[in-house]
Amino acid sequence: MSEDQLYFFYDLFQYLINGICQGSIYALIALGYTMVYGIIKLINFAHGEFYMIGAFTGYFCIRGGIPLYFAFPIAMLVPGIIAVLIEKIAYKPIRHAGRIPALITALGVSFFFQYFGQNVLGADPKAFPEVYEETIYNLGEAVSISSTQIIIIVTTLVLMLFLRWLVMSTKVGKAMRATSFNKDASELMGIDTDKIISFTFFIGASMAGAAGVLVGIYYNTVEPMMGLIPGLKAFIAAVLGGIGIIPGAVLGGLVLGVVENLVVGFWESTYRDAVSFGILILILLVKPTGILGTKTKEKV
Amino acid sequence: MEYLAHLTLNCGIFIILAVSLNLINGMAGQFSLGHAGFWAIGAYTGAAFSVFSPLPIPDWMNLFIGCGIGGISASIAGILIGIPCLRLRGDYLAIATLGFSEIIRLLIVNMDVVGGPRGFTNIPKWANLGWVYLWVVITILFISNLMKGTHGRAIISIREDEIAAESIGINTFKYKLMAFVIGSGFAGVAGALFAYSQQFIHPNGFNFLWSVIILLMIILGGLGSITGAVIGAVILTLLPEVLRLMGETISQWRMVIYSLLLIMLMLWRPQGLFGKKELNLSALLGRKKS
Amino acid sequence: MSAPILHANNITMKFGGLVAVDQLNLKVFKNDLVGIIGPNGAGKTTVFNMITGIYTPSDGEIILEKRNINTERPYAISQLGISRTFQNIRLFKDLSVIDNIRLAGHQGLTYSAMSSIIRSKSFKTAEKKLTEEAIDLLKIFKLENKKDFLAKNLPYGEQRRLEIARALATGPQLLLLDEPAAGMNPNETNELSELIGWLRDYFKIAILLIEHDMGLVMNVCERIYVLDYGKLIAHGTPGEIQNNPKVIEAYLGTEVD
Amino acid sequence: MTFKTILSLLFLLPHIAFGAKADAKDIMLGAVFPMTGPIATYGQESVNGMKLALKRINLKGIRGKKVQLIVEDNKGEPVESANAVRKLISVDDVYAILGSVASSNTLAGAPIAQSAKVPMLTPASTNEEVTKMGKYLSRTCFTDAFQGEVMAKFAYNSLNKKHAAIIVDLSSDYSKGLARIFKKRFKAMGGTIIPQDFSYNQKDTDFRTLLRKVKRKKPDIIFLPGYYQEVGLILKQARQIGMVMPFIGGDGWHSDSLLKLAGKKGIKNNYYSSHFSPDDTDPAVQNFVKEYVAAYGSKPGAMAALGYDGLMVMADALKRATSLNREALQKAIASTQNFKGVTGMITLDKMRNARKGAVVLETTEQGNIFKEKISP
Repeated sequence: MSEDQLYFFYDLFQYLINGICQGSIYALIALGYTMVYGIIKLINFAHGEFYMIGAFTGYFCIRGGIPLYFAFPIAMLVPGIIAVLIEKIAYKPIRHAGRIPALITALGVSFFFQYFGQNVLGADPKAFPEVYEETIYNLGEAVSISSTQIIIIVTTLVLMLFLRWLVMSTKVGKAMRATSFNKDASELMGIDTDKIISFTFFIGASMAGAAGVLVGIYYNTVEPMMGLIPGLKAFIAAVLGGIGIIPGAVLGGLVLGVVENLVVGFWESTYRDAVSFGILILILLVKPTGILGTKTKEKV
Repeated sequence: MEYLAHLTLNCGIFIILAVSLNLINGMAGQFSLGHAGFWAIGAYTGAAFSVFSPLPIPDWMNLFIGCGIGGISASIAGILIGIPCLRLRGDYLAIATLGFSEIIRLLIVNMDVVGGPRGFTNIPKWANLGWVYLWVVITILFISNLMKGTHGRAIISIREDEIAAESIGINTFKYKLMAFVIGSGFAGVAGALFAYSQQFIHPNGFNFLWSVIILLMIILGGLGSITGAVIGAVILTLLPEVLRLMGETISQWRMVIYSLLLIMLMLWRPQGLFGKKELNLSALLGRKKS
Repeated sequence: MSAPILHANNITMKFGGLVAVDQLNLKVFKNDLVGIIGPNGAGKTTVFNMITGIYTPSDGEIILEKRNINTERPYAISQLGISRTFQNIRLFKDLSVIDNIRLAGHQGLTYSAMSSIIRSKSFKTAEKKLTEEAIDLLKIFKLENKKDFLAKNLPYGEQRRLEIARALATGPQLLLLDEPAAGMNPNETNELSELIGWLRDYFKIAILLIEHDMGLVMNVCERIYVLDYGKLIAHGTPGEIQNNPKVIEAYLGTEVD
Repeated sequence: MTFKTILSLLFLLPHIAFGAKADAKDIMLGAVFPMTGPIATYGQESVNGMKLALKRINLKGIRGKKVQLIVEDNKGEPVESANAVRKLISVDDVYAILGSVASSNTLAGAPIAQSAKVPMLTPASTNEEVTKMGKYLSRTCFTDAFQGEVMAKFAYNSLNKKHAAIIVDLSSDYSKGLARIFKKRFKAMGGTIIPQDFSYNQKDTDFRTLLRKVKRKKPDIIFLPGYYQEVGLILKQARQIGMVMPFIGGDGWHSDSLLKLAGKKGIKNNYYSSHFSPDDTDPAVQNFVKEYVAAYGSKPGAMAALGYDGLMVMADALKRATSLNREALQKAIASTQNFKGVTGMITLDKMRNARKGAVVLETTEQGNIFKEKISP
């Protein structure tokens, strides 16, 4: 193998690591998207903002001297609670008005947090405080992985497995699945679907909050508009993997992250977003149910 | 009063945008979140014509040719985007159109001929209040007359019940595409008029936020109502300027006020101020009598 | 006997692992009045959905006057002369009664979108004719007094009638009625069964209907197909069906009890 | 009901618009700056500088009158800028307008000021196009071309680096302009540039893959003409993956946040060109710094100094104008010669661009260190 060929593989490997890491972030946000969509068929546009709220909660906690292992759960809790409140105030009253008003409300909530954040916190990016000394591990000659990258990938895997366990093996998970399958029937079976929906929002927003803190540490910056693009990307990831399917969200996130980094690595940064949106449109046209989705037909 | 004249002109441009989006969202029931993309295409092609190859004829003739070019280019884009996307439903369509309009914007940013990220400068001032409102009248007449014929009814039937529409022989895809192409075409005309009145356009002036603001206009007025779209456009064009006149603090909170307004409107009247009804003077007078 | 206008030749519909309709053979002749019966979930509506193009059969072929229409879109099939109503009424709820009918008259119109925009003469004459025809049709269904009502404001029975009127306004040669008597009281059902026979003769069309009301089916239909679990278990005149042991076992038997 | 409300609102509008008319005895000037939105810090700092200048000007007044400055927020958006310029001209009837920061904002307002023949002076927009919009457009800062040249000279002569890579922010014309000139000058002097294009977009956060690509080409210096939001992250991530060569850039780097974003490792050994350094020993500069600190509690940045100089040049032109009207004022602005500002000697050339020197600063953990001054 010539040196160029060898380096091609080094590069490829490094881009894959970077991509998996970025994809993990998308995946964490996509999990919430997918769960909320699964249960009330709402594309919660405001989901990216829970990620932003999580990042800022982490930022203020750590600046206030709270150690990371406390700040992290707090940063999951706060967006979770806010999400539940938002669901009660804005989404629940119009749950029966159809999908479009719900989607518009979600847009409104998203804008509210973005601009409220800009006015209160300022639009300029804040530097996330350094929480630990980063270590770089060299894998062979020209490939490296940082401690933060490892933490991100591991956290994502752990949270995904936790969610899968929660949904598949617990009582509340069973109720979630039942509600998602048929809300009215679940109510007749004695499931408090309002509670289940709130719980789903809580879990989804907590995942986004976790992603927010990880991103704060990884990229070192937080700002009020930070949720917009990752929110859209996570949505693409959720659709890509099959919306409503938990492993699908993770798969979609990873695929998207890797593809984006390959585009940047072997092509041009400029085309990255265009490629992402292109993937979205392609998947919607070719297989709208996503990679892991199964076909359903509208009942006539 | 130049400032008020210009605000009135801006109202006209947004009326065209709102009425044309209303055809897609309100009448055909196809939830598009990409109107700013077609607006941008009209603005940039119209501007390119005016800067690179204006004809040696009076300005107002050039204006009409420019608006035609903007409108037709946007329609063509509407066909190209509509054919794949209109097979999607509801929220999926919304996201796909959003994606396309962002791709359009990214393409413009990367085109140095039209100024790229700097913006497109030196556009002649061809548009004035009169020409803009002539186009407003053309747009409203075009769309409201269309809605009174069988093509318009077919478009509405898609919103009402797509499966039933198909069952009585309506090629729903064709009429969706018709609504989408006409709507995007008028957005393109609005783009060209915008370029000829602002004399400077910038890709960021056509981002996702603007698609949402135009959507907000028609939702405020009531999806499916042309008069509602007109009133929604006027209110939301004037509101930021009124807020500006009210002082710095309120102006600063403009977007927050907007978003709260949107949420409250959905909670209070998800069908908008006028619902699907058209407002007319006699009905107003009649209501006063009773 | 002449060739059938509609021939469903061994059609099968599978959803995932579930076989909703299994190798069904069905023929409808000119001026025919045919019923499909069967217990819930027997696949009756699925047959309608295949014939009208909402589903594409997994296997077999649907032939309309010597032409395979398996993959045609629903609107095209409607234009070829098959029109239908729905089990759970699908009117254009926010449109007026007359607009519901005028929409269905859409196929007869030839003016372009441009002529409606400039309000040309051809537009005006065509619209006038369309409105007159719509009112004539509404008179048949005793709905002309309510022509400006919104469809959603009609009582249930009238909504059913309006949907049939709308289906007829497309000028079909074959009309599919999906449980037309559902939710009607005995009086209304009686009126309906008379109306169905009369419509067949007046418009010179064939009618294929799904119905749970045995009285209506036995009364009106000349031939009956019986489905159970997607399979055809019997076919014949009302008299033959009533005495068919398989049918009694699968369907009538349980009802007679 | 609703109709009535709308009607009354429409009638109310002109009332509000005409109601707040200022004292006619004062000289009215307008300012269009981003006070909110993503680049609000630039606008706020500029206005702080201008307010300081205003205080100084009004100690004596001009032509026996006081100067009033009406600040309009453009939110950093082109369309809002155009609206603000329009409002200042037709509602407030200002003599001249100062603004704005981002070149796209200034360019949006420029045709309106030009066609109304209202002098528009930008203290901070460096894009070449701005002053080409017409003879009522001028600027008191240097242009992108000059910055690109300064950094090419600095890299080649002062740092003695010969093999450069360029990373461009493709969503910014400013960045593309600087890159173009740098490439030309650096090559002309004898340096080599890695031919491949490296680029990113604003709001990007992950540069690891991009930087990896750059690293593989082994440049000994990297020209990074971006804004501090992304530059900070790039510096940090570059050091993390073991890139040790210096990064250099333009005035877009200027911000207190740069150090925080880049971190201690990231900030070291980088340089950028700017309009102003508070460490400049010039007594005029030190005096300005002292006043600024007294008023706002922090050291002034480049934007503050530029805003200050912009208004001071305007005041100087108001004094020199043959009579108090817009045409005479514009003539006076265009003929500004050797005006001693805190950002250097300001002389407007034929194209109404300021010719003045730039400072090069080194970024360190303790703050920026003044390296050298490069004159045109």
